[in-house]
Amino acid sequence: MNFDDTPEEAAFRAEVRAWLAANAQPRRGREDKFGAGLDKPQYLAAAKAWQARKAAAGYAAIVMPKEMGGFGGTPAQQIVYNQEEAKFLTPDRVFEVSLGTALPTVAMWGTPAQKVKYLASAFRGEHIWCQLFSEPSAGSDLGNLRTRAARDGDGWVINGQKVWTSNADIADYGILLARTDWDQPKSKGLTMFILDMKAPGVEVRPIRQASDEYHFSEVFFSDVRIADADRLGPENDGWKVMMSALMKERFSLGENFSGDLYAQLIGLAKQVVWGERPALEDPRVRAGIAETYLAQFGVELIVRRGMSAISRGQSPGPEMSAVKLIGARAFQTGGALAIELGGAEGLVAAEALGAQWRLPQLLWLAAPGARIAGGTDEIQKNTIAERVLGLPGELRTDRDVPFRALEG
Amino acid sequence: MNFDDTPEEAAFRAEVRAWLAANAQPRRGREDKFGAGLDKPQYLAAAKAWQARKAAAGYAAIVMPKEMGGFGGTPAQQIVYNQEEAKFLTPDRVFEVSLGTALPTVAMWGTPAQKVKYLASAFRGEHIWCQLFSEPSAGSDLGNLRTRAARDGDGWVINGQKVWTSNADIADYGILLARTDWDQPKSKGLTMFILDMKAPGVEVRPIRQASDEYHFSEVFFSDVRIADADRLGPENDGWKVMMSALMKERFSLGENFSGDLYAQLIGLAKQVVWGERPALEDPRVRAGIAETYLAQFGVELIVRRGMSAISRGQSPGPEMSAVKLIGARAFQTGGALAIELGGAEGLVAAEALGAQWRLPQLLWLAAPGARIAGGTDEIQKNTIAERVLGLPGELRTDRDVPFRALEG
Amino acid sequence: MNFDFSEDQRRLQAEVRRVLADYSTSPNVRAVLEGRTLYCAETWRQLAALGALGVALPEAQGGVGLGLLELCLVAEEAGRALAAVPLLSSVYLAAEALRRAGSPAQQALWLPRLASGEVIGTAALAAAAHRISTAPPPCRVGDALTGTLHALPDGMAAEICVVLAGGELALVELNGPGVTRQALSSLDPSRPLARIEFAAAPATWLPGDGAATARAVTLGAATLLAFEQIGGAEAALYMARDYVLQRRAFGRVVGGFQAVKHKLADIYTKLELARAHAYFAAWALASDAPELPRAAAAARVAATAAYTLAAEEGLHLHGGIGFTWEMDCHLHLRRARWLGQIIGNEHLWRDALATALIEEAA
Amino acid sequence: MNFDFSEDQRRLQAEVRRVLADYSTSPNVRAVLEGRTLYCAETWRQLAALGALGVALPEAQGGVGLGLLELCLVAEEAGRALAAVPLLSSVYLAAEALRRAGSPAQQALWLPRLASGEVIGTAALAAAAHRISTAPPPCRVGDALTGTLHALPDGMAAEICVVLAGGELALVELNGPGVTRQALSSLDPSRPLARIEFAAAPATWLPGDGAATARAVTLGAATLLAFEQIGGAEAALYMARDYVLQRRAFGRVVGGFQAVKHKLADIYTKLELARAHAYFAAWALASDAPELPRAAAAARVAATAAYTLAAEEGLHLHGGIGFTWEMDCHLHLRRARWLGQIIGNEHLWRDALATALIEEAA
Repeated sequence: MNFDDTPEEAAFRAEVRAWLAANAQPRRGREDKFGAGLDKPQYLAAAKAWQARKAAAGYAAIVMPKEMGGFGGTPAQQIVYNQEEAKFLTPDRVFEVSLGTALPTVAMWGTPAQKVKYLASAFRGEHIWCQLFSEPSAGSDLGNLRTRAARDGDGWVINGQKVWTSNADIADYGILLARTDWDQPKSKGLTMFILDMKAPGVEVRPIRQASDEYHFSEVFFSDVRIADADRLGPENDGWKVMMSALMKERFSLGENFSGDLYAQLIGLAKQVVWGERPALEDPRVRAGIAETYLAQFGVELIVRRGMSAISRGQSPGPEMSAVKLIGARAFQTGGALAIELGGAEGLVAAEALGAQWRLPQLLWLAAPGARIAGGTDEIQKNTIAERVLGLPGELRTDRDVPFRALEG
Repeated sequence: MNFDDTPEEAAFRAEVRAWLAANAQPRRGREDKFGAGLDKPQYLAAAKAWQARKAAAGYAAIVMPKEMGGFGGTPAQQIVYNQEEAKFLTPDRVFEVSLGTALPTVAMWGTPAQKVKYLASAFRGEHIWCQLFSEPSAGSDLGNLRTRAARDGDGWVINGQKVWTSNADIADYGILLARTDWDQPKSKGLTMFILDMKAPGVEVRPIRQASDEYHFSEVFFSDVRIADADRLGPENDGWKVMMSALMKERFSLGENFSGDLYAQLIGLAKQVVWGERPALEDPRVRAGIAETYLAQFGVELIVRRGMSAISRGQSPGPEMSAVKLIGARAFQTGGALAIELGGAEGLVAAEALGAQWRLPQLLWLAAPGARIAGGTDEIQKNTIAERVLGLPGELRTDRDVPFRALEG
Repeated sequence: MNFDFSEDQRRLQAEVRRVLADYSTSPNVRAVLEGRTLYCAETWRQLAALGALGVALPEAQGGVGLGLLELCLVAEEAGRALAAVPLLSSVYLAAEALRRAGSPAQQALWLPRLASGEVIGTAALAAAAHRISTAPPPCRVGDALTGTLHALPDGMAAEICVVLAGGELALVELNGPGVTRQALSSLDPSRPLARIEFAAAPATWLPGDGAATARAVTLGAATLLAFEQIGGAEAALYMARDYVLQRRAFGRVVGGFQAVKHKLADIYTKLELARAHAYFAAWALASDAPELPRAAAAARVAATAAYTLAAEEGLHLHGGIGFTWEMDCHLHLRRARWLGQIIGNEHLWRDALATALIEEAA
Repeated sequence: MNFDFSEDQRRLQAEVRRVLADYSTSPNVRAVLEGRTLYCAETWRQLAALGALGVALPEAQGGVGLGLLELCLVAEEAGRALAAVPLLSSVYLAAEALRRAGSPAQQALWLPRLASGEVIGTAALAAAAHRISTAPPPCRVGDALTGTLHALPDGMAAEICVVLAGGELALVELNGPGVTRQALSSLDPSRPLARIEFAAAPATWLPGDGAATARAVTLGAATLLAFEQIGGAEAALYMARDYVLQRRAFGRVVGGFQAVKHKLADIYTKLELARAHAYFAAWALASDAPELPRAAAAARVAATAAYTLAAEEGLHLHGGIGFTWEMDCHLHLRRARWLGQIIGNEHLWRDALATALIEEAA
């Protein structure tokens, strides 16, 4: 049991570290961000420039084969790179979907022509990708989706709507799951496509979240044409293509759900007075800090166990569902504790209260979303119960019925 | 909004109080018990003598009509009587099932001959009754019971097994639910009987509980004969008879789940030292005491709301399920807090630690049983969800199938 | 025994509910949420017209001459309707302080105008037990008041403020000299806050033991807020219940999944517990019972827990749509947090409950 | 990075598991539970024969010369098997104290016999933070020891006891003069306790800073107990899982009900969290890392929470049968409580975790 690099990992880490030091700014604090002060187009341009530089060094797609424009490296090298990059200021969220799920899916299912056309340029940051799966009537139950792809000559015509699409507003392409056969059962008649987001008939509307942020969009399709050459994977086999995309997504969860909210709470509780003493001396506050640490550092440790499995050539499985359950809940309870610390004053928004209150307040407001997005708490628990503990699946009456018969 | 008696209630209360003062010992403390120092047969004799005296005064069956040997009173009078009796030392548990569920069921469903034969003598305490419903394979799912009652000439022959029967070891009679038609669906082919517990072929085996107490028994039937005159209610309508018995039971829950554990915790936390101060000064201990109060006094308040409804001539409904959920959980968490108070010393059993630790330790040990007996937490939540909130029932595949086809 | 509200009281409640359903609509609440107005004036006028603002004030002072039990039911309905009005500040705190301890002149001057809703009041009746800012609290200098109030509810909308300063209660006109106000954005923007600085602000002083009055009014406010909280919790519960009964997934109504059913049953259970304690506190408040300190604290803690759970899990049960700005789920989330902290958070009140229990046991 | 045990360590663990499955059977555990014996001697002998008792002791002192990581896995298996043996007392506490700080003579005299299981030790290494009894704790008088230990684990079975007295560590022979022992019934009778009175009991004293040694040994014991707890929690989880997969109600396997599935998923989640922290503590313990105070406290708190939940809800998932004496569910319930309090309850350790975090942040 150790946290040490193998000699190969250590060599790779040194190489990456040297490259990052020469090409990026070190992160100095929690509030230090890439592209601070830039407006959105400037930020995007800076992000793309960064991605191009990263690709030139070979780090844009470490586990991809060299012939696809990747580095031909190992998952362990990807982890080492991510650990080192986290110490520097690099763009958030912009390429997460591209590199994390969309492009690996293209790499896995795409035709040679698709790979040539899409991969290398996207690794270089020339194009941003998004992922068009969820719909208003298809959240937890993705198999219920109703976006229609109808054959039309040599191509397809898309009509329908997606929702909760990250980066739809900045994306050049998306992988789109649509229903192509209404006479098959719900998860069978689906097909995956590559969509040009600039195609006529695609309309993107940002969603205002309960937290007053805008991280997602609705995307509407009116007679959008897609050539059959942009079908991704076999016709009516889209469910399998989607599952492989979601598998890629799972492991990246950990990074989103660890954190240092407990350390922020320590800082706040030092400044706040309860009775006549610092709140940090109150056993209830201390217990809350300890529980936040247990959750957040626990998530990090569970992820490290997963990384160790990757290093051994295994792949982490459905037990990663625990990460999201623990981490999202910690945002909610830890964020609430931060707000409670100040009594009535704690209700004042951070803009008037002080910058150190911003992140805890934001975590509290965003937590309900974190408990829903990417699989609700209930979906995670079902996954653990069924796929880890071997308990029976839910009773289903809709599994083998033609989708057409389920409608209405 | 008030807690005052109506003039009629006040008059009845005065009457009851005077009678109790003349006939029973006032309760002086938590550990003060009826029949302290008596062995089991002596205790039983004393309990029966008390019940005879109570019946002679008319208080044994207050809401029963006079012609059945009751008092012809109102539910509100029953509540007043119970409140007053609680201030005196009277037997625990012995007549709870008799008066609370078995005899009211006989009164509701019995033939004139059954009422004459069984009611008045039981009110006088000459006979004790029990309730034979649950089976090893029929707990939450009572409709799954397999005890067989087969027609045999003018009577019935019973074979099978019951479990979790309170008072089976001291009971003279029981109401017994058995399957009489295996070709009907599970809850349809059942019939209720009156069983003479002394009949040949009835065997009672006490159950040793996880808490090392013996409050229940298993009861086995080998070719036990019951005359058709002792059938209670129509053949194959036993489910309805049972439901009316369980409805009677519901309201008595409150009394079992309120309590003063919070006050006991205050007493203990005064004596225990945390660091160099009384544990009672620790905010975590205080929070635990407050939560225990919220649960236990909350149960009492919910019951008082139910009693007010009774006074208005309404009857409390499925919302009483909340009482058991709250109260049983409070035993578990409040009992655990008591044990935690003392650190390692808190692990010493009360016999060596001191009498004031006995009840909290017992509550903690008994709590898992309280969360199961009389409807598990999950059954209570289903009841609330379906019958109060109007949510759909569980998917069932066994409801309309002949029971015979479900077996195996 | 009748541990419940009377039929007359229930009729009054139904009337308030009907009016709030018409006026305290989501668009009207959102006008405050989005900062376009300091409170929902139309809702306020309608409540005043119903007599709801002065329901517990004597008729001689412009009130309706009913009592605190009726005010509890007004509060429950305000909570249910997410009413964006200064009930806490003006009615539960300022008017109650003046009703209990104002001089005849103070009462005659202000109570009728508070009852009619023409004047909005607010109050700061306790030294903050939990403090972030260090500027010193208000204290008496001669007849004037000097010091700072952080996070005063409705501080921008109010004309008068009752302030506990060194064991005495001051009444200050907020539009008068020596008062500086700064609007503060709030985590529930539909219930705005302000920072107030008094620099030798002229004050009139309420007669009698100000600390005792402040304590009594605070216990009353805890009880009344508990009713707002159970109203809000019930609204969030049934909003979620209705949603899961129409939303389908995996070929079934979502409300049929046991995890969903049990979550709603948990919310219901916490709500019934809070309701029982709130009713007991209402009884203790209306009958001036010695149990009030424990009853009010218990109601406050149980109601805070119930509304927090109902708001968090009610949103969650809506899934993605619940996390959009357009749905009212986050209004409950924000309001539950605001109501749960504005006169002291649940830790404070839970400890107050323990103190009351220990004192009763002694 | 390999944040996991090695294959060799896993093989050792499997061997211990196999042996415990054979010897630490329910009837053998129940022999202790029912008071017929002070510990399960056959299990103890088998563990000794495997080298499990001396796995972390040097070969020169009769040990196996492996380390604390291996001892963590022994602990996990002991917890899984509900082993009714004095591992905590004799191995995690007494032997560890002597290994770390015993004089050469003390080590030579006792460690080989502790490693072989021939002698059982116990220890009291901290002044009780939570105290019921008032009799004064042991203190040094000349070279002897006087004072009382309440609730000492395995106090009747042990021959020697290491005691922290005024910053020094005493080693006392419990069969010697000046020692009175009284068996105490325990809420987990399979892990018995005793009250010990020292009246000028002869002691030998361990060299060095006794308080520092006691702290280090206690952090190690917290880590090792965390492994016992996760072993127990995993056993309780899978026992419940297996039961609900065979029990039927309402025409279905009970394990198919979503409330049951989610409860088991909750237990699993808490267990995985505890396991992650326990592994981290094992790493910190074995590598003498500065993170040990936080890592051990975190493991202890997370493991106590996991085992408590698994034991309580594991019993509950069995329904009525789980509440019978014959089923082993209550053995887990009792053991979870015992393990969770014996070296300080979760409140103590949660606060210790906060202290460590605050110190690291400073």
